[in-house]
Amino acid sequence: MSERIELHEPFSDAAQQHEAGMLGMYVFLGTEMMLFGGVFAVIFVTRALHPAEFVAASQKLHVFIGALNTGVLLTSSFAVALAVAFARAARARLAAGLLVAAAGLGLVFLGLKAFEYTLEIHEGLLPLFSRPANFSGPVEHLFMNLYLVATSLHAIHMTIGVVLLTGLAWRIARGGVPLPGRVALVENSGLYWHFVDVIWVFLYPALYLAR
Amino acid sequence: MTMDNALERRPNPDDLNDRGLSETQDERVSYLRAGHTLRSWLLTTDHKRIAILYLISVTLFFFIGGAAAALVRADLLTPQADLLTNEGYNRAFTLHGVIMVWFFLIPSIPNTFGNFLIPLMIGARDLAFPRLNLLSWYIYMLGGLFTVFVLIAGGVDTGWTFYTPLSSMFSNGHVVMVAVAVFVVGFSSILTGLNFIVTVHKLRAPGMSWGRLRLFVWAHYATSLILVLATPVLSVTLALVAAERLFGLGIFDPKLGGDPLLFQHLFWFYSHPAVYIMVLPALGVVSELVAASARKPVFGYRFIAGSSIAIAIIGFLVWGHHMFVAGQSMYASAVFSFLSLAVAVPSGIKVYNWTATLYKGHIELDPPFFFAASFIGLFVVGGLTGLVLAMLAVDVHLHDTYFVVAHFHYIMVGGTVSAYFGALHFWWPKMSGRIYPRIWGRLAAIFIFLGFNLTFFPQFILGYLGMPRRYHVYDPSFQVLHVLSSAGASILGVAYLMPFTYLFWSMRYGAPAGPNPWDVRGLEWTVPSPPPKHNFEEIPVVTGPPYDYPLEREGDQGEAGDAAEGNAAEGNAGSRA
Amino acid sequence: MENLAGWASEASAHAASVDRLMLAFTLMMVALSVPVFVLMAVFAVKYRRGRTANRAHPVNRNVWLEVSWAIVPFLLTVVFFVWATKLFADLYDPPADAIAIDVVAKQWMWKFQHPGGQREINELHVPAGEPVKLTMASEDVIHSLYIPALRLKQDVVPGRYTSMWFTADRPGTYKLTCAEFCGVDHSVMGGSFIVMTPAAYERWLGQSQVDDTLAAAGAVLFRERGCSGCHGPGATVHAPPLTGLYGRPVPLEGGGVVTADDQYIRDSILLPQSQIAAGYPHIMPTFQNVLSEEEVLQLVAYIKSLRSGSPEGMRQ
Amino acid sequence: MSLVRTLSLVWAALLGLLLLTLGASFALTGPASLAASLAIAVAKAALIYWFFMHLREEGGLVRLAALGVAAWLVIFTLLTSADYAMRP
Ligand code: HEA
Ligand code: HEA
Ligand code: HEC
Ligand code: CUA
Ligand SMILES: [Cu+2]
Repeated sequence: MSERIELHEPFSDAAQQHEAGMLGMYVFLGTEMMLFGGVFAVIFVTRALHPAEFVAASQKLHVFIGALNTGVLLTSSFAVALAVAFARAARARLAAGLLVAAAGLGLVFLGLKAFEYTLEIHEGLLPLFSRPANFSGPVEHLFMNLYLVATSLHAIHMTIGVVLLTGLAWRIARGGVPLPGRVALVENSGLYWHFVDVIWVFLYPALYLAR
Repeated sequence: MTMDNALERRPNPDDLNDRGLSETQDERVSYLRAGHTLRSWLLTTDHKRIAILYLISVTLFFFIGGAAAALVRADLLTPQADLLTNEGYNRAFTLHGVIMVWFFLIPSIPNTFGNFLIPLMIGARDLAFPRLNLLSWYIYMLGGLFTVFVLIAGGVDTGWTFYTPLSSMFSNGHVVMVAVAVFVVGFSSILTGLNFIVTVHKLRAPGMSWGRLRLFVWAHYATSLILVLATPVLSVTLALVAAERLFGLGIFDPKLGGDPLLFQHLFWFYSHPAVYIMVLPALGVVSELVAASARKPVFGYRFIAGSSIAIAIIGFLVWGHHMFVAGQSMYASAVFSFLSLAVAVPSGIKVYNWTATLYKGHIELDPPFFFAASFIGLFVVGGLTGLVLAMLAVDVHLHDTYFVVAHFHYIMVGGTVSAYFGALHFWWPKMSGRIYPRIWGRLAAIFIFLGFNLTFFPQFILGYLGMPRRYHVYDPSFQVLHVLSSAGASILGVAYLMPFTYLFWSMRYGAPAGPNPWDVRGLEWTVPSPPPKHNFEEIPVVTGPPYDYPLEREGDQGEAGDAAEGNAAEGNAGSRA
Repeated sequence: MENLAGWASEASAHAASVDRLMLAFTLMMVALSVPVFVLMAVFAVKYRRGRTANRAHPVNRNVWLEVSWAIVPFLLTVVFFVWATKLFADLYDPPADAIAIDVVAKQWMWKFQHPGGQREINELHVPAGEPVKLTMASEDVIHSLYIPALRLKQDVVPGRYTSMWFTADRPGTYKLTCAEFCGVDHSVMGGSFIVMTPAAYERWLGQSQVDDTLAAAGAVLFRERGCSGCHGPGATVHAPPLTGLYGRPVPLEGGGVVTADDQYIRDSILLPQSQIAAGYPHIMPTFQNVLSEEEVLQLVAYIKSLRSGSPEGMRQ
Repeated sequence: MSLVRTLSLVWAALLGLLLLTLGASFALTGPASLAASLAIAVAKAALIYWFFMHLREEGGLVRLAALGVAAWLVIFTLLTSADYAMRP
């Protein structure tokens, strides 16, 4: 299959190009990881400084909505993994369909998240949006600030991912992305999506499951 | 001898009036002439052209930052506040720091010389992701122009370190805007680092094993690791500061149970490794300059290469040495102090190995050698005084005094900026295809060295006497030393302008350089100067180690040896058995 | 140049030790660096290109040599590391009988309160030969109290107490400045550090206008701000008694024990929900925006004075 | 297609781990809870990286890149929390 891969400057063979692309993508995801790493460090330090209040604040989050959302994301990741497998096998329609499904699940995630935010607004727990806000103490306020920052940063990444996947699915369906010639595009978009999923896999216990 | 060769390559060697004025054959097909429109420059994906774009813009920012330094030094001539207001002074040194660090020093060597040379040195046609490379320049310019805009809009007054809660709650400068500018330029760093890593891993010419990489490439590889791993943390930290300022996030605010020191941890987790982003490429340059000046294989290639990686790794473990008196735990301080000593070991290896490289070399006192020598001298002083600062009880006294200012200017200005100029003088013939008058290069190096020491040596004394930094109203008893320092700065300013005159001159009037004007080894010296658009007609096959200068055996000495070696070096350097 | 005495002279034994350390370190730096400079110059001359010299058998690697010039300087610096760390650790170990002076920093001034209640701004008077411990708080941003003649500085961080102690032994007037950049007037946030003979210090204390000792001022606040309503003897609320609290281990709700030091008392007043004493309800309100740092320090002084059996702060 | 089978199994395992971490959070408290939830998150991430993100097909270099970043995050958080843990 490798003969059918399109080559770009300055690469001289397909294997080299594939490895370079893969390495580049992984390094890029590494930088994203360090970006979120800063947020995680802040979360851990806050927890270390105020263990009891942190746990109390965490318990006010909607842990089951969060769990549902984790399930949704994991499932979407599964769909993307399948899509890549089919794209490699040049089954374009199936791949496109799965990408659309994944993006749809991404939208479900964002919808649930928005629903959760509205609940929190009514409970007076969401900083900036709840008026009047109703925090039991400063650390709860701090916790909810962190929660908002972390989840919205994640949501921004999700949104980018949804746009990426839908656009890609559309182009595949229209035949704009010859498969498997440009399967790297599908792989890399997939990697991004999985990565955003992994971030959530850590955010969920760090924020919702502190006991 | 080599000069003559170069002269012969002129279009018409017999016409002595043709002092290199007309184009040579090589130049006609070079990357410089591949398209003359502005568009062909601004949309280029050729790593060499992007390097030139960076060279111009980075140097521009050096002078903007330098102008701010001139303002600072002028103000410090007198102990009272007469030139600038308190606020004006604070804005001046903040912008000096911000511009010099993020818009000059960090991109300086990697994005210009790294960009230009890495593909040439490893035998590739370009970087792995040429379009990303161009994007990186645009992002850099976006951040840079934004900073210039902030400068016009009134500036910031937090220091380049943006300590909270001053930056997040109390400052009345444009903190958010500068944070955005630095955030943006961070992505340029990240993209460059990513590109270098993938390029070095995947685009080496056949036979170019890791053990045959040039030390310059090793240094840039190590730098790229830091760029990629540290920069995102700065991005998120600045984003948090901006959010704190805009929405009262509270992470760094004790009133909500946050901790101001957490900012310092996040900031220095980036910024200490960042100082190695600033110095590692310079160390790589100097390794090249020393080997080239000695025309002898470097002493301890493996140790020098490995020490770059060691510096990159250990450099991540010492950030707490900026927080010894900040209220950090005493035990953490002790650990960070010890690790700071550890990071000196690989630096020491480099310095001593360079010295050993010169032993029994064939040293030509060219401008690059002068710059390399001043780098070594000033880096050693700067580095050793860094160790002074790593000593806990001493840092309690010296922290945030002019001693620190002197320490880092010795490394960053005396060190990296010297290396930057050294690289410019060494590779200028390759980049432009022309030779500049060497005597002027030597003079510039000497003036820079002298001006530099006059500027910054007095600051060590000031610092030990207790003069705090970021002070523009100071005790009159310090005035003498400050005046000396300002006097040095004016010499330095003029000395920095010198090279640009004769380098520009050489572009028109300099003799054509020929592929290997210094008579040294390395793949980049096997291609014409300036190199053609695609670097290599055919990807070279590497069969020998780097720096394979011929060694002398018993008996052949002096001139004879040199002449023999000169002939052997002709043309096929780097790819010989 | 005589003014320099305010900056550079050694006003304590610690300052002299730091200078000795610095001198020794400088000698080591010379030993490590001068060979490099000299050899480079010598080689540049001796092995000039085109000059006849014996260049036979140049080595291009020698692992033992390289390892030794990595290890030897490192071991040398480790000696200094031990020395410097020892000196540094002493700074964290104040003698128990040190005179406790409170420091509050704010943009852009230094405020000092002596235990007897004497206050001063931008000047700090201390007796020679007696240990002094400063407990420092900031009203706004990070500042740093720097007394060059003592070779000491310590950042003053909002939200917590930092401390610094010394025994100044040379009477005289020295400089005191702010070393951490703190905004517009950072460079003028300074004053004098005045070391006096113990007798002169006593006289100086006597001259100052004093309403109350620190602890007594705290006692007044304790009543005025309603603390005594809960913590006082007749209170109906279930709140812990504060007598004898200072220095005692306090079991916390949810496990864990902390020692009731200055920081703990401060946090109990400003962030009462953070560490709840085991067995008590979560009802104590925060005094975050009610009390100034100076008032909190007075309350802390008062609570410290409530040693079991001897409620000395109460007498008025 | 056996690849589909593998991926489905991984998906099932991920959902299983999700239930486990949810359960653990109710059963455990304090440091044990933190440790358990982190360990499970690491396990989930490892599954995703290994199977979904093709680490299992890639060479050592890409694996090293992924692991390296993880190691860096650990250094970063550990050394930072060291300060907090050791403050008096
Ligand atoms: C390019 C930039 C650069 C580099 C490379 C370094 C390198 C080092 N720095 Fe420096 N530093 C800065 C830029 C840099 N620094 C800046 C900008 C600040 C101030 C930031 C601010 O607050 O604004 C600072 C501040 C700073 C501090 C904090 C001071 C304070 O604020 O209180 C400390 C403390 O430990 C320190 C230590 C060191 C050490 C140990 C090294 C080592 O890496 C040096 C290693 C090199 C050598 C030691 C010399 C060569 C070796 C030999 C000749 C062999 C013999 C030596 C031995 C093995 C013992 N630096
Ligand atoms: C990274 C690189 C870098 C570089 C290259 C420089 C270069 C210089 N720096 Fe800079 N400096 C920093 C990084 C750098 N600095 C940082 C990070 C800080 C800390 C900021 C902070 O506290 O937040 C600092 C702080 C700093 C201070 C301390 C301010 C204070 O604490 O109050 C001083 C004071 O002397 C100073 C001086 C100089 C001088 C004289 C030069 C010279 O080398 C500059 C020479 C160049 C020129 C002079 C320009 C060329 C000439 C012209 C444009 C013509 C006009 C000039 C004249 C007529 C003189 N710098
Ligand atoms: C509404 C009642 C109330 C008021 C008013 C009040 N406290 Fe408290 N305080 C409590 C309770 C209940 C506790 C125990 C629970 C806890 O640790 O928060 C407590 C705990 C403390 C502690 C920690 C004691 C320990 O054993 O750990 C200190 C110190 C303290 N208070 C000081 C003060 C000061 C000073 C004031 C006034 C400025 C004040 N309190 C006002 C109710 C109050
Ligand atoms: Cu207060 Cu600087
Ligand atoms: Cu550092």
